[in-house]
Amino acid sequence: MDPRAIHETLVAKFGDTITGAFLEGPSPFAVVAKDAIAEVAAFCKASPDLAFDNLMCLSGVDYPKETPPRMEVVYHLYSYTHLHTFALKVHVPREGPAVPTVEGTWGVANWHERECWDLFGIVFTGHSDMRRILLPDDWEGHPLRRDWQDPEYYNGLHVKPTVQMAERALAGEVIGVGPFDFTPANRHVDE
Amino acid sequence: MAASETVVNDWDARANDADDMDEMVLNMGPQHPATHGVLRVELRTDGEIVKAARPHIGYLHRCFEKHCENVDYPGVMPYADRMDYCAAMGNTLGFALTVEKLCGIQVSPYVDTVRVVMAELQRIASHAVAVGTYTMDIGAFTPFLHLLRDREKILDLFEWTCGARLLYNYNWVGGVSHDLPDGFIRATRDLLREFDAVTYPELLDLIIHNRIFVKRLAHVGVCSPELAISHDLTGPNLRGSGVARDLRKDTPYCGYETYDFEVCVGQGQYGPKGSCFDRNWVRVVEMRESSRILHQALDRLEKMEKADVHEKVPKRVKPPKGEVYFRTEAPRGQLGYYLVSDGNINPYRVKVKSPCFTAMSAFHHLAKGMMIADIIALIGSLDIVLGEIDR
Amino acid sequence: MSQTTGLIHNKFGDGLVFTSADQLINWSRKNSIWFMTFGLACCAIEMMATGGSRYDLDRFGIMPRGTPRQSDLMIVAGTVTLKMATRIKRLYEQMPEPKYVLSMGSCANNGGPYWRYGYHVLKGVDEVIPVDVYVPGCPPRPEALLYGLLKLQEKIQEDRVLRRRGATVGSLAGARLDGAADTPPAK
Amino acid sequence: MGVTYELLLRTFPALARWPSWVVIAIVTGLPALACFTFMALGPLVYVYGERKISAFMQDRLGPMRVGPVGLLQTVADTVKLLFKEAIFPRGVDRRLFVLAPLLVNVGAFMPFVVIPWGARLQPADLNVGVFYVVAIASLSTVGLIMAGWASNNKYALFGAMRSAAQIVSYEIPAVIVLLVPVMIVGSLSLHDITEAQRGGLQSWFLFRYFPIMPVAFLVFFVAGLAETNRAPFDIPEAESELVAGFHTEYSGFFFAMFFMAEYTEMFVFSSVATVLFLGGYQAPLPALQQLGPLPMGWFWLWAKAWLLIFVMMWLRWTLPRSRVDQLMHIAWKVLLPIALALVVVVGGLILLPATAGGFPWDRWVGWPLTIGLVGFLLFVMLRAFRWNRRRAQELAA
Repeated sequence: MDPRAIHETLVAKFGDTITGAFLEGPSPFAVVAKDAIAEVAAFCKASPDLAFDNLMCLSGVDYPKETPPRMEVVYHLYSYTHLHTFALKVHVPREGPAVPTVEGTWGVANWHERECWDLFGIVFTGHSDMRRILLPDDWEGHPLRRDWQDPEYYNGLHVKPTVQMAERALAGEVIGVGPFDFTPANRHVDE
Repeated sequence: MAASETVVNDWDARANDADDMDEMVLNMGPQHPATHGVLRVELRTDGEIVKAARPHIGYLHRCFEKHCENVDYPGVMPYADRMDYCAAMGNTLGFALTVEKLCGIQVSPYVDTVRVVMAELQRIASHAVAVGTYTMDIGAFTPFLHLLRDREKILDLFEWTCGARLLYNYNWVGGVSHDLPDGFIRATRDLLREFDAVTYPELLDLIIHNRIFVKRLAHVGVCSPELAISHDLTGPNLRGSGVARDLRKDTPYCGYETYDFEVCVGQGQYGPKGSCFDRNWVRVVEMRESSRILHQALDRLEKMEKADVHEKVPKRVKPPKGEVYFRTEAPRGQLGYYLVSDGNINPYRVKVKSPCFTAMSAFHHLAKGMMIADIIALIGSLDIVLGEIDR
Repeated sequence: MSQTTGLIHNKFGDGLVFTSADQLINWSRKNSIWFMTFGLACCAIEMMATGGSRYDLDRFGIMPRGTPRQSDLMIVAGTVTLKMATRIKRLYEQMPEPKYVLSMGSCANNGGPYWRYGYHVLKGVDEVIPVDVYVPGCPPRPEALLYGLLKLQEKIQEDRVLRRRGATVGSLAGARLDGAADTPPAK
Repeated sequence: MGVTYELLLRTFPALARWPSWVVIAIVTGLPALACFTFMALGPLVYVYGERKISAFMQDRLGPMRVGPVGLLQTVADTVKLLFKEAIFPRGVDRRLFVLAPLLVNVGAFMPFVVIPWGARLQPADLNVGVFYVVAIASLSTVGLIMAGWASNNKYALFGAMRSAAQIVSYEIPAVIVLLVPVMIVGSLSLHDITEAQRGGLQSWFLFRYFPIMPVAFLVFFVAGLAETNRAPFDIPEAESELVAGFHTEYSGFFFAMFFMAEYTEMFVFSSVATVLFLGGYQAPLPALQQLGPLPMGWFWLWAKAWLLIFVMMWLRWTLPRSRVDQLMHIAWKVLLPIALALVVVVGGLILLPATAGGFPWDRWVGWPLTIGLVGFLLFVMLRAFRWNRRRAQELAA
């Protein structure tokens, strides 16, 4: 089925919750209201002529400069029976973003959503195991948001790369402050 | 409307279970000879039987997507190489095709064939590493070194062409970095003749049909096709479960539709379909298919006259505003790139869907009820590379 | 290298007996380096290739060992991330003396290609553990790693185990051998 | 005991006047010292052999730089391990932690008492020889468990539990199959068993009762492999699963002692197998038994033991590792029934006068079988060599 027909079936089924669509371009997509994504996902998988039984990729995108500034969660779907693809988008506010989970429909969403929470801060309500997946558990902030600033230290280790780091090291300043206060001792001369 | 059933998290449910007090949490730490890189698996075991498993990743998270936002398009290639460092050609090919699709560049047939030759050689080398480390996990050390020795010959070809052994920065947007040196075709033919005559049969006898190897793998880690599709296992992991889906056949790119090769699917010779044995067996047979493709590609290259490989490479890669999601069949599965461009020289957002990341998401389902030795067999059969999982 | 001092450690003068005793100990330590399989990223694949049949490490008596307890060299092969830094620190402490560290690849040396935008990448493993030999390259060729190991063997050969620690700096540091290298030239 | 006493008396007649306890101390001390040096220096040869053989199989060179052909490699390893720091982790039960390697080594060293190196060259000819060897060999299991438990490490505990289960369950088929040669000879003493196999290759027990005894030898060999944690059954120190099994927490010289114990146990097992099935110090041809005045029995025992050790190394580097439950399955459901059947069959055959010493056609089985086996091995090596040369020429062309 081509993207236009898929869009029609979705609009016929859900009416106004499908707020927008962009069907030209290499990857056509439809925008879905935030709260209806779980039902739309379940329908996409269950209906025989759509049969999107595979969530190819779930990605978060941050658009701070759009008006109003928003973040997006993009679901790329694929069907192993009809071999056609389609994409769903959900617009989320940049402060306190929350999207219902689609983990029940596609098992892989569990990890994709955890990564989206880890790097963008988008909470997925109803998720079975909402933890950080890539970054350490005591990490503050979500790095892939556009307003991210590298912290100076992460428990004693340098994070922010400053050009002057090399000069400071040559000048003999102690590099690893904090619990890892460990200047590489010169092995042969230690008296 | 089909209500999506709520997924219960078996680790926490079991953690506060009163009667399971005799279980022990065993920590297979990030530094473990068997795990392919820095994967930490927490196992809740009752004696030898694993009741629940919880993988921890992120020990090799190198912020690929952050680099993509700050570096221009040709600059992303070296970082893409370093994602799946066992199959660097596959990654850069995927990204190059994605950007070409967005910019609307169509590469000459000569460059397409060169890319196919390089991709298939890389597939044989990557599967050699995968099967090799897998036999080392199960205990046989010599086959691993034999496969490494044969892989060195392929690395020589890569080094002869583009100067690097492991990470090549070979596929550029719109072309390739170096043309094939003359004599490359003859050297590849020698390699393939030796591969078909010696390496492949020896691989089958010494490893695949080895009694102990079969007994260790045939009934272990059986993954049903539904679970595979729902958890987005792709490539050899999916074909091992019997689903005959290969991107080179379904949505062909780089002229793959003109080569005849067949998609190898798990037969379930020694046990249920979709076991660790089948996934590994599919990888080995796929090496054979890759050499068939290479034979046809080399015949084609000999008849084709050499075109300039930098012909379609734009001076400054500035794709129009828009987004695209494009998938290629990397040795470990479907490698997808979601590229959002806002018209200037560095990409606005690149999201990589790595096949090993989604393969690991099914780990805790398959790991329930296994013995510890089988956990190692399962990790090996999923053939994960941590650089690609953590990006 | 030897932070903890034993009973007979660095206690003797430079006599004939102790110098030759040191030679024997250093010769044995040099020729049987057991490194801990600690592959992190792409450099791990090159380390495996170096241990393979073509660039055989076993020729030098260098053998991989699984646990930190039985290994005396830690090859940090690959990118060290912040989440991994604590583990590396703990593993380093578990290794028995005398222990050496070879930082393989530019990621381990100073963060490598991930220095500028890698928020999760440690800018060089020497922030966490003392490093003996740095092998540049991304990934370094097996020959480069072998050369690094030979340099490490040279360094081990010059270690002073029984003899008191003098002021001479190893030839590696390019210092003049007459021992005047440590005192900065008087202005 | 007798031999050393006579030798000493002949060279040093004043010995007779010394107090008896001094004489006993010397006479027992010398063989013990000889066996201990053999045990201490043995691993130097085995480790070098294993690394070279595995290198040969893996198409690489193996230790080359340390000494002429890498011969000093294991010397360097041992000296380094001597000067390595031996770490005692905090939560470790110190006494057990130190005692474990000693116990394992004792279990590996004690069987040397009964190994016959020659007709009269045997530290002590116990008439319960075979029984003694089996009893002492299981002592090292206690050492392994102690090591696993004392090092307060989950992996070590797993390794210890697995090794205990494995060794115990493989001892039973090994002990039962031991009865077969003992029944034929009628005595437990290793000396008598070897004497019964006098008279060249065809009289070795491997070729007696032809189709039955090779099976007994195979069962004993497989059970021995498991007992020394080697080859396809090296589960306790499975690198990939348990990091390093029960000696995860050991470093420095304690680890070297485990290494030494493992290789000594391998030698002990293969020498016992040689005595029971391959005719101990009996030469293949009676003429080769003596080299002029010098008895060559010890050389033959050592050569056959080394042949078995080579086969163990060969298996280790080619076969993958089997899982714990498959290992138990082989022990209880495969080896044990075969061992019991063998004992019953051979027990019956011995009673019949016609087949007391073996089947009548046994005499013509020995040499043809060995020649056929050696011929086949040479043929395979020749074919591989010729094939390699052809491949090299092909690539060169």
